[in-house]
Amino acid sequence: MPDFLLWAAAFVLAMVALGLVRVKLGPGYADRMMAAQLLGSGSIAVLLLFGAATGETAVIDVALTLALLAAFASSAFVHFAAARERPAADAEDPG
Amino acid sequence: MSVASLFGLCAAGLVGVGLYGLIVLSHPLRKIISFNVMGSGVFVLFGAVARRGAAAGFGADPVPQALLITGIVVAFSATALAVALVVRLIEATGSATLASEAPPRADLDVRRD
Amino acid sequence: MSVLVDLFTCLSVAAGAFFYLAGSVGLLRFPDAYTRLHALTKADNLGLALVVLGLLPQMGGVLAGLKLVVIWLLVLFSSAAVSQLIARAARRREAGA
Amino acid sequence: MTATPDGLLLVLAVLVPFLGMLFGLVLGGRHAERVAQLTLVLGLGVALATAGAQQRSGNPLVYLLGGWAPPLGIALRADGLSVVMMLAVAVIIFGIGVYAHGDYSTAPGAPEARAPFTFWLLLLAVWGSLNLVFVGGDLFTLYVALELLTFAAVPLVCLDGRGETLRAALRYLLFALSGSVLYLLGAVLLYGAYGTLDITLLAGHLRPEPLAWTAAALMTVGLLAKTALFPLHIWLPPAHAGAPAAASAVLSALVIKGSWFLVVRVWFDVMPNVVTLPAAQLLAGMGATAIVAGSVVALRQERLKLLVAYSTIAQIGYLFLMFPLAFDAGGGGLVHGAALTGGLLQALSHATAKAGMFMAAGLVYAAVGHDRIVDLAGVARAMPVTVLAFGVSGLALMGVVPSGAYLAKKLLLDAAADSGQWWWTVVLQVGAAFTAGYVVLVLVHVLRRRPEPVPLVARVSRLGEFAALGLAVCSLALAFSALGPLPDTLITNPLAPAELGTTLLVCLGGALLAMGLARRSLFASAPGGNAARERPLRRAAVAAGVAFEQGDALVRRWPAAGIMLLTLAALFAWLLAAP
Amino acid sequence: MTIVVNSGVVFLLLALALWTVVAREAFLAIVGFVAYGLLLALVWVSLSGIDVALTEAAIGGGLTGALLIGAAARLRATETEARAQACGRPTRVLALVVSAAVAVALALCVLVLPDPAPTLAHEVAADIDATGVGNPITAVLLAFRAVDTLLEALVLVIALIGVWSLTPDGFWGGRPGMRHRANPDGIFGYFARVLPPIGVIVGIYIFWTGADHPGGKFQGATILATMWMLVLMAGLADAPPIGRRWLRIGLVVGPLVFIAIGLAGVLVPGAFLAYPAGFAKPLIIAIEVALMPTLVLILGLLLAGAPERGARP
Repeated sequence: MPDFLLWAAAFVLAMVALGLVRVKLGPGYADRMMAAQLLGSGSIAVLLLFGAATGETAVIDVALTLALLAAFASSAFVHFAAARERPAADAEDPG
Repeated sequence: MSVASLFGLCAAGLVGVGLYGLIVLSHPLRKIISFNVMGSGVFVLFGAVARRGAAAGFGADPVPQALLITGIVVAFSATALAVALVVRLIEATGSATLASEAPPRADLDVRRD
Repeated sequence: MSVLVDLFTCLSVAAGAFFYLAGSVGLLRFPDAYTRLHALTKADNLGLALVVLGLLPQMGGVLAGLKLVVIWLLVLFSSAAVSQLIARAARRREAGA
Repeated sequence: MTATPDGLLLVLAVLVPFLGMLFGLVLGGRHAERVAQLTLVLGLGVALATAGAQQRSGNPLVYLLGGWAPPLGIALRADGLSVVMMLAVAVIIFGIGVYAHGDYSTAPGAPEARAPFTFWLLLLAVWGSLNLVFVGGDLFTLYVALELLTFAAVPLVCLDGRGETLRAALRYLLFALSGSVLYLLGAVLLYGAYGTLDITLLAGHLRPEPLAWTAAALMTVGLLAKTALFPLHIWLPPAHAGAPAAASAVLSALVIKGSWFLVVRVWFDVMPNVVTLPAAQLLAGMGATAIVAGSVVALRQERLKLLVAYSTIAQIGYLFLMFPLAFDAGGGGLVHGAALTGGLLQALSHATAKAGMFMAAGLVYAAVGHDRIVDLAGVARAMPVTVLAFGVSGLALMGVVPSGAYLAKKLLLDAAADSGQWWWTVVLQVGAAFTAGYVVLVLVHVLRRRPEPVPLVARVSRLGEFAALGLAVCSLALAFSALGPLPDTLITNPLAPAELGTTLLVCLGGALLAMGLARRSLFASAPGGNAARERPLRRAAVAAGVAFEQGDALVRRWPAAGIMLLTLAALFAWLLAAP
Repeated sequence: MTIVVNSGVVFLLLALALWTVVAREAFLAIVGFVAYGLLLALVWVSLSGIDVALTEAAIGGGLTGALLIGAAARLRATETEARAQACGRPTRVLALVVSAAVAVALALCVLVLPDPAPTLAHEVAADIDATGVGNPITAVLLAFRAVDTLLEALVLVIALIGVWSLTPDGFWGGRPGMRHRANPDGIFGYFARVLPPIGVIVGIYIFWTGADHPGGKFQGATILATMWMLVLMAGLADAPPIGRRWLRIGLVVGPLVFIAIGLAGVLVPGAFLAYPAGFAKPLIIAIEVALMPTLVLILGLLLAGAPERGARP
């Protein structure tokens, strides 16, 4: 059983790596911001599988933290990346 | 190869990559990222050292792990200060270059005549 | 009993892994940003859902299972919101360009 | 390992400045300065008490934090080296506090202002971190202390918010961070090899082997990058010259001494039997290069503050000359002895004199509105106390007869003679001559008469002048340490013809160097007037000076500095492993 | 078997590290860096450092990533200039040689680390009962090496003073960062209203569980700080002016309580930062509770940056 879960973890990791190629290729920012998305859900799955395989239950807390912080980071990415696309009015207060 | 050695070697590579970036990249923000890569390499090395010290029922030596947490916080503080400086530098001068002074001029006396 | 549970876990996790594959392939092969976004978020959320579902019976207690579900909901919620934002940013960019 | 009775003083020495900073932060406004002043007095008291306690017991003071003994816990330890440094820092910070009252006070009822508020808090933070560097007994705690010091020092560089100082601050921060990561890397390797980070325990375990060599090399270059030893001084000149005077004094006199002190700690107390004579020679060789290059470039400067900043580079070089001299040829290791005492005394003299010098330069800048050296004629008449402070600081740095630096030089010369390393004698004397050179250069200009009085743009702060003079006199007064802890055979007769002759020779050499290298000919009455009459000798000297300047600009480019940092690490590792 | 996953992680980690260095744009480098931070969390799990993994997940992935991206969004114009100043090929080759030399030397060091490895695990195991906490990391951080944690809090305070010292002169006493004006009814506003309540619960949970299980004040505080920043970014609230009294008190309460409890230890068991027998755990928790507001405020404000506008909203 643990072996199977580890194989699954390795597989998902490989898929994440594969998806990162798209980030490299681009072309637009949207594609690149998807990286944060992919990494968020992918690395959480890997963590959970890895934790279940090694019997380390506290890994769930790490995954929980990761889920929250990845949500924060990716929204910050989109926020700032979108803000600089527009002529500054949205995010910056001139006064 | 044990997990600790594997990640120890990985850490050596990370330190090398970070050092290279720190030397050759010219934008200060990129230097800051490289500094973080290099710092995390050092941390992973410490983590590998901790893993090797697993004993007494602990999966790893707890002392280095505790130090790592402090180290990560210190590195974050450094990053925050550096980023604030870069932002302010660019607001103040419109440029992010670190190469500051003009090249040295030849001697005034000799050149004047 | 435990064999059945393990079998369920294996199947579910394998299905989850397959959806990650689908998501990544879609991300690589689809022609434009919107379809790629669509492929990625849908497939990955389903993948994570199946992985979580598969791991649920392997968890020792109720709290751990609850946390798993919360993780999935968090990812679901944030990816829904963030993919919306990404799509808007992409469209605004197109409109601007 | 057990605690000693007065060990709690060490905790207080670290806590008092930090508590002052916290209270200053919460009370805000002009209370920040009040709290800082109170803390200056309290901290000076703690430093005096610590020094007294250490003198009485004669042994290092030790305190076990939380009652946990190393290797699990952390010990604070203060030997003679630590208490002397603590005391000096307390005195200098006190002086700087007095000086800064003029620049950074907030009027009653005025709202909280950025520069004064942050200056006082950061001054206290620098102080607390330095005390921690001096008494820390654990390599990781010392790493945190170093980072505290850097984070407190960097904002001081750009306190006035001008673009060029922001750039200098960023350079400083990034280079210092690279240095501290290398230091941490070395500490990690030591933990991996020996399972402890406590200094005394490590000293017992350490063996000459690859891990220890690598760790030593990494820690050394990391600390050197923070100390700005030539050629790793990429950040120092713009940072020290651009900062406000009070901050420059803190940075130049104190902050670099923190990482210098750690080099001394690591070499003398952690790995005395791992370091080798060739490695020590390399360290001192870098020091010698620093003396020559720093001094020549200092002589070529047009601005007073840059001159003082480059002279700091030369003085830093001086501080590293003691390493090969402290080498015990018989035992094959570094020993605490006359050479170390000399080096320490050098550090104290430099710290006090340099603080005084930067303050004087700052006063000139504030009063005259510029610090172009050639245009300073008549300043001596306008602000005699300031010029006196500058002159006395200069004398103290040169090491003329009644000064701490003189004793230090004497100790090092004796050690050089004892160990048969005559070449360091030459370096020591040449260094003194160069120092004389730039002091003469400045004095010639400020003492020059001027038909009309100098227009002053601001009132000269009396308090500031006396603070600068006080610190300069302190540097001279370090000569009295000859009465105390130093061997009494050191100086039989300070007024013997040989001694006076050497001093005279050094001054003369300095004057010649200044004449040869200065950007503007010293005796030109009007700038640029007599260029056609340049002698060939002067032309050659100028060419050499320009070459040094260009070399300096080359090594201060970022990629070059980074590559040199790592190359030096490799060189140190090789020299440690070679014999 | 774990070696397969671990090798994959190592490969990806090195690839991402390289990416952050060679990427053409800062934005791409930061995407790579965030990915790198997430992977590091996996590394720490593999190295049996769950506490470190939590910290890395919070800091490496989230906080540092947000900090960098916020800066990169404002610095885009300067990138072309920086690219024009790129080093020449000889410099790059030299840099490559020396960095590779350091990496090789380190790798050799890793291979010659002594076996069996020296460790302090036995000492921790022997003394952990005296501290009353079950998590050995917490025992090290708040009992055996408590002074490091105190210094860590001071590092944060000083870094914040440093960031504040970069305020343009007219804005001292003003509010940090830009005013964010996202549409409160938009997706982002909705997101920023739903996520924080969950985040606060998770943050407090991670903090609370830290005494006996992996977790702790720092990780919890990071989560709370990011939730605060999310609310600010969505424009639902504004950052406080830096002169506010409550803010200043919040910034120092943690270190002051820490020092006060430490000094009380001088009187009763007889050493700074020592705890009387039987009171260790409550005192440790008191310190952690007091540190929470300080850490949340400082982490959030470090992310927000120096004040850039007046105190008026």
